[in-house]
Amino acid sequence: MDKMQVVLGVIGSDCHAVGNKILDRFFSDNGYSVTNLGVMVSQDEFIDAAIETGAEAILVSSLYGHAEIDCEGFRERCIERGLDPIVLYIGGNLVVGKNDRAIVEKQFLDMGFDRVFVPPNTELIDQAEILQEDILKNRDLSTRAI
Amino acid sequence: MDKMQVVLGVIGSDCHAVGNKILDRFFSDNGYSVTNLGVMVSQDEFIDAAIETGAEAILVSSLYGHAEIDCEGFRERCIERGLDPIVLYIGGNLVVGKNDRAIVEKQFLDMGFDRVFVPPNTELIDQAEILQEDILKNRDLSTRAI
Amino acid sequence: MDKDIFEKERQQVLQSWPTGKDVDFNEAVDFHQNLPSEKVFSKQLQKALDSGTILLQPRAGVALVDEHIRLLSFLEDYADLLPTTIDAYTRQNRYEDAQKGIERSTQAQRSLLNGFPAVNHGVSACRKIIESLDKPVEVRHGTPDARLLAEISLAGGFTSYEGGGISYNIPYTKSVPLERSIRDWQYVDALVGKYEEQGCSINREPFGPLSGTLVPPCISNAIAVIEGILALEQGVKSLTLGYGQAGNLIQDIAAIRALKESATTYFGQFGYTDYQLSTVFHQWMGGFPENEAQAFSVISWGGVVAVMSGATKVIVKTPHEAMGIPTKEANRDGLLTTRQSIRMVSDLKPLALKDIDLEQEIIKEETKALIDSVISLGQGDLAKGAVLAFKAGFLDVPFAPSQNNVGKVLPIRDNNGAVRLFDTGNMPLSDDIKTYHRDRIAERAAYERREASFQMVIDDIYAISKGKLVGRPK
Amino acid sequence: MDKDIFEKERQQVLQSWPTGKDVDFNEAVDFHQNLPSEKVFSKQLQKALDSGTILLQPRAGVALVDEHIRLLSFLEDYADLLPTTIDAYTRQNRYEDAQKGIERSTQAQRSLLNGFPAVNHGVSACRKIIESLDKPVEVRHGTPDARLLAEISLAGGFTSYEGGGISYNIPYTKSVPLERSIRDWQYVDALVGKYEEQGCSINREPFGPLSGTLVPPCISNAIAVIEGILALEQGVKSLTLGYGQAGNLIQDIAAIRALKESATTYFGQFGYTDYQLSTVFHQWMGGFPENEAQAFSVISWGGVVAVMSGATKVIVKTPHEAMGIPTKEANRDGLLTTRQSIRMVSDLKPLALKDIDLEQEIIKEETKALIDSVISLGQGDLAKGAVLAFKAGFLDVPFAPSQNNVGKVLPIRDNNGAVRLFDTGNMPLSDDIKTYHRDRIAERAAYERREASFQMVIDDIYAISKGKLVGRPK
Ligand code: B12
Ligand code: B12
Repeated sequence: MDKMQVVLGVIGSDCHAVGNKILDRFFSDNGYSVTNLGVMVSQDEFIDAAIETGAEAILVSSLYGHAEIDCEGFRERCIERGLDPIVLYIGGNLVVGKNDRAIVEKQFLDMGFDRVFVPPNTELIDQAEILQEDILKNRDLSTRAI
Repeated sequence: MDKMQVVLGVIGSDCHAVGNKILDRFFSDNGYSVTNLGVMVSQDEFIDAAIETGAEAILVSSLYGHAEIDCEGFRERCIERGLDPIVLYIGGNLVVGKNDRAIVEKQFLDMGFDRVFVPPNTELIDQAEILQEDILKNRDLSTRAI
Repeated sequence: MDKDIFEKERQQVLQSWPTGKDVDFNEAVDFHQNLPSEKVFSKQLQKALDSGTILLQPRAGVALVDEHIRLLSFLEDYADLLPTTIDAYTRQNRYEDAQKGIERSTQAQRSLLNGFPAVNHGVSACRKIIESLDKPVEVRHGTPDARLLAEISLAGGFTSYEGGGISYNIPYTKSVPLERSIRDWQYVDALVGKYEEQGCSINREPFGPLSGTLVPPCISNAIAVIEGILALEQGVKSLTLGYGQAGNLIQDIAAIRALKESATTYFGQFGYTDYQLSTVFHQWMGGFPENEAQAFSVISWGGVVAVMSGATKVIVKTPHEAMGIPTKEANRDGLLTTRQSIRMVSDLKPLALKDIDLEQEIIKEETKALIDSVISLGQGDLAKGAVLAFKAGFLDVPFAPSQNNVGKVLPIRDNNGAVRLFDTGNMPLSDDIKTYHRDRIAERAAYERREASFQMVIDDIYAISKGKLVGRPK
Repeated sequence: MDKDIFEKERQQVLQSWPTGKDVDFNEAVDFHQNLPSEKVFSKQLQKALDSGTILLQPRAGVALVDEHIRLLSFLEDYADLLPTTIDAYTRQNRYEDAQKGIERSTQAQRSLLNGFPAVNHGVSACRKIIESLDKPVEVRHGTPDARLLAEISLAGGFTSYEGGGISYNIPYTKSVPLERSIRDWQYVDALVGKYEEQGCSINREPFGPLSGTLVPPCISNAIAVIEGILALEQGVKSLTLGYGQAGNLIQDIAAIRALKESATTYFGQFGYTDYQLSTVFHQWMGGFPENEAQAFSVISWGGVVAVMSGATKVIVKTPHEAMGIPTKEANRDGLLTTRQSIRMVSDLKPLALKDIDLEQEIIKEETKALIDSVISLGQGDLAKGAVLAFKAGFLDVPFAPSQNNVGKVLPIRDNNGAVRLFDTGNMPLSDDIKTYHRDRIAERAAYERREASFQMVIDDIYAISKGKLVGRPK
């Protein structure tokens, strides 16, 4: 079976590079073909890369607190540009300040992300399997839709 | 004017001696004649000493958390033994645990103490003046009562 | 202690409160022998000694058995060694008052006692504690006559017992005669020896910090060594000698190093070779800052210095220290902070500083002067010597409440924050040493442009709680 | 920088966003000249340098002016120096996005920006900040093109400005060419020089910690010294060079000592004598533990090491670090913990350890190799040399996002926790030095019975946040 294609990057004006390098390594080591856009990636750059590589998931990081603004309309934009279905994950320190994890999770789920990883829920353990399941679920859906 | 007589001590089975030594010094330096009973003083020992020295105030410390039990009925006992009026102060870490200061204060005021000094309200600043006022108020009361 | 006398006395002790009758020595030996090594104090200490790591232990105790077990089960995940801190009534053998405390606590649904009343709860309650936990548990208290408490808690399966005839008298009581508490602690040590004879290892820990307030290291080290010998004399085999952080890094490291060396020297001099020696570093035992963020700093610095000193275990404070007995969460937080500090510095090499060596030599010399004076006063009988030394003020603990204590010695910090002797009282120190202390304090006085005085002592007492080490003016 | 070119460029800069037009240099000079010395950064630094004390500074910035003033007024009681941390849109000159952030924050009644958008708010808002406070305020950011921000904030009365052409490019951007950011920072330094010519003292602080993640001291020290010289060249007079805590006590102390010495040597070599040099120690800049009790330990240890290193100021973290921008209370708590730590160790004598001296010599030698390579690449032109050095990988910052950065260098901790070079990349270090690093890492690998590898690097990255310094297995 071919490796699943995913796009990885840090959204907006965010320069936090360390977690990104580790995520790249983690997903690559766990069976994915990772296109890593690095830091400071715009919505359209994510989408361009996903289209180009035929990615089935976009893994967004945001550490610096501006994810609320940077991610506005991301899911809609994906659909608009024909990425539907596509798995959308986001992780990091999404909003400004120390906030209740459940509230933040809900906020980003409502924005259309499939999964939200905020501390203390950011340790990399079984994300690779979960991602596989989510991608397979999407494939299944697409097949049925056809 | 003669120095006002006060009795000082740490109530119950409490062995905390450091604050007691400092209180002795503080009130002595600030114009009082202090009878210091040291640590591990029972209610009756306080009262005996107050009667013996003609003290107008009893300054109770309790650091170890058992003041609720040790001070039960202290005011009543004073009255019973003829110490009326007498200024009753208490200070220290009165109950077990870190508690809301206001609640603890009220609890000991209700038990008949005239003033309650619990952290963060234990720094020695104007306690000497306050005590003088309270003693004078009592004298005033006694005079009027006559 | 003579065996017959001891056994006779045992019968009286066990009858002094109803729960005493449940003590069955042989059955207790069985229980101890079947304890897995994870639950045996001395075995965990040995592992730490062998690997050069440091073990964390909190203080904790509440009035009711199930509550107490819940508390320790919660703390077990964060600590290496567990405590059972005994309430202050039990410490004074006031079991009726303790009973009142238990009843009131049951009613109020919160602990009105500042510790666990082990005597009132009895042997089976102690067993329940030991059985509910996977780590070794120590009895921590402050009891001048701790004979019944020892009988019950050791039969209950505790594998370590804190205290000593001096260290649980001078800071903890007002009028208990020293001869009596030393005698009663010989009983405790003999009881431990009796267990040791049966192959049940019970660790003993003299209480190092004493009044917890500006205690010069030589005083606490001398008393620790003396109590160590008194324990060895009765058959104790596993000893943990303690020291309370004084605040100056150099002095604190030197003190623990000196403590080990002085102990080894004197234990040898008294003919003991077959014992296990470990050390315990107590995080700052004096008045704490009320602010929790500041308290965290004091705690974590204590963790750092504990590691640097090379102690075998560290007793951990909590961010609630200045305010009251900690909640279990505050207790956990103290452990977490300490663990983080410890693990951040434990890979450092031991500090090879001349200043530490110098300080260590001074402490050892002073300690020797004190111990030798006790030996000579007692004409070889250390128990007798200790009593006479306190009478004479040769041993003298600052700020202690006991009437056995002359109370002439006054400490003041020097300009680097080390605790020095402002007034050496009657302690038999050499003129050189006295001059050394005087000079160090004079240096500070000059720097602060004021005379050394009792006000300076008071300033030093408050200093840490006011956010600094040295109580400087302004 | 040529004065005419500078002045011409100024006109463009000031027109790049509407608020630029409010900058009036002469009026600003007046304002600065009338600032009381308590509000002037370099004067407070001088006091600290003279008295050997250390100053505390937090990070803080929110979207709205009044909120921001409330925040700083609150922190003022606990800090010695104040910050104004700029939001990440402003740092990228995305003033429209910043404007959106301001509007959204006004609606939401909470800050949706991670800092204070000073350009959008303009000169008079900055003045309001300075006038509302009694302590000096610095602009802290991460802006590769910080010309307009400098114009507005300095005219607004700020007396210190963080950043540099390298240190605000390599860790903070992806694709801004290094020649451009260095050039734009020459402008900033020239602007500061222009103020200095009028007798207005503006402190400049290159950003020491870079990526904040296992940066070997020689790399950050070399860049700090180079940015220092670049600033002096443009007329800057007050310089604070920075270093981010790496975690090993010995190495951290050595790094700050080495930084001072390397700077003094090279500043002299480049002919500068008339400047004020201070140092700043950043508490741990890498990933923090999420647990606040553990975070307190990291913070307070940072305070301790800051003092021991002899730095002039310390930048303070907060117990919220791992989670998000701190509340004002969390920020205060970080300051309180740090202050307590500092005041508990500040009376200690500087540690006289051979290991520190050795480490210091190594760092200086490595730093010299790096700086000399820059000088020789640039044939005396440091700006040019730095650009070429990054291209060649002679300068290389671990974990930096910038495309200017070769990114071959990989650090790993040694067995004592000091940061060593696992891969020296293209850095022109001597064979002796390379061997030294290799040996230290081999020592650890042997101890851990595993090969040094990228996994070890990852383990070290996570270590502090997982409660330890060295990322050992298990
Ligand atoms: C040093 C110390 C000890 C030493 C005491 C040595 C000695 N003999 O003095 C030792 C180690 C022996 C000890 C033992 C115990 N301690 Co203790 N100890 C402390 C500690 C750390 C400092 C006390 C101190 O000396 N402070 C400095 C002096 C100057 O301050 P102070 O005592 O508070 O007194 C001042 C004020 O309170 C005020 N004040 C006091 N009384 C009055 C009265 C009036 C009228 C006024 C105006 C003011 C006033 O003025 C005083 C002078 O400034 C405190 C915690 C803390 N504060 O940080 C715990 C603390 C008091 N101890 C405590 C406990 C529980 C005990 C023990 C029972 C052991 C245990 N279970 O942990 C035993 C006591 C046994 C017994 N029989 O009493 C608890 C009390 C808990 C509670 N109330 O909820 C505390 C708060 C620690 C804690 N958080 O658990 N302790
Ligand atoms: C190092 C660091 C920096 C360095 C970054 C260097 C670099 N270029 O990488 C420097 C000093 C330059 C920096 C700058 C800034 N930083 Co910063 N920084 C940190 C710090 C201390 C560590 C980040 C880190 O590297 N962690 C280690 C890595 C391994 O963990 P990670 O980044 O969290 O990533 C992991 C997880 O989040 C998760 N994850 C992340 N994304 C995703 C996605 C998916 C799909 C999954 C499954 C998992 C996942 O997996 C990753 C790998 O384990 C954090 C605080 C902290 N965490 O302790 C602040 C922090 C992230 N920074 C912060 C801020 C605000 C900034 C600044 C804006 C300055 C400021 N105002 O303070 C600037 C950013 C400017 C910009 N343009 O972006 C804030 C964010 C605040 C918020 N969200 O409320 C933080 C939280 C600090 C704080 N509490 O204020 N920072």
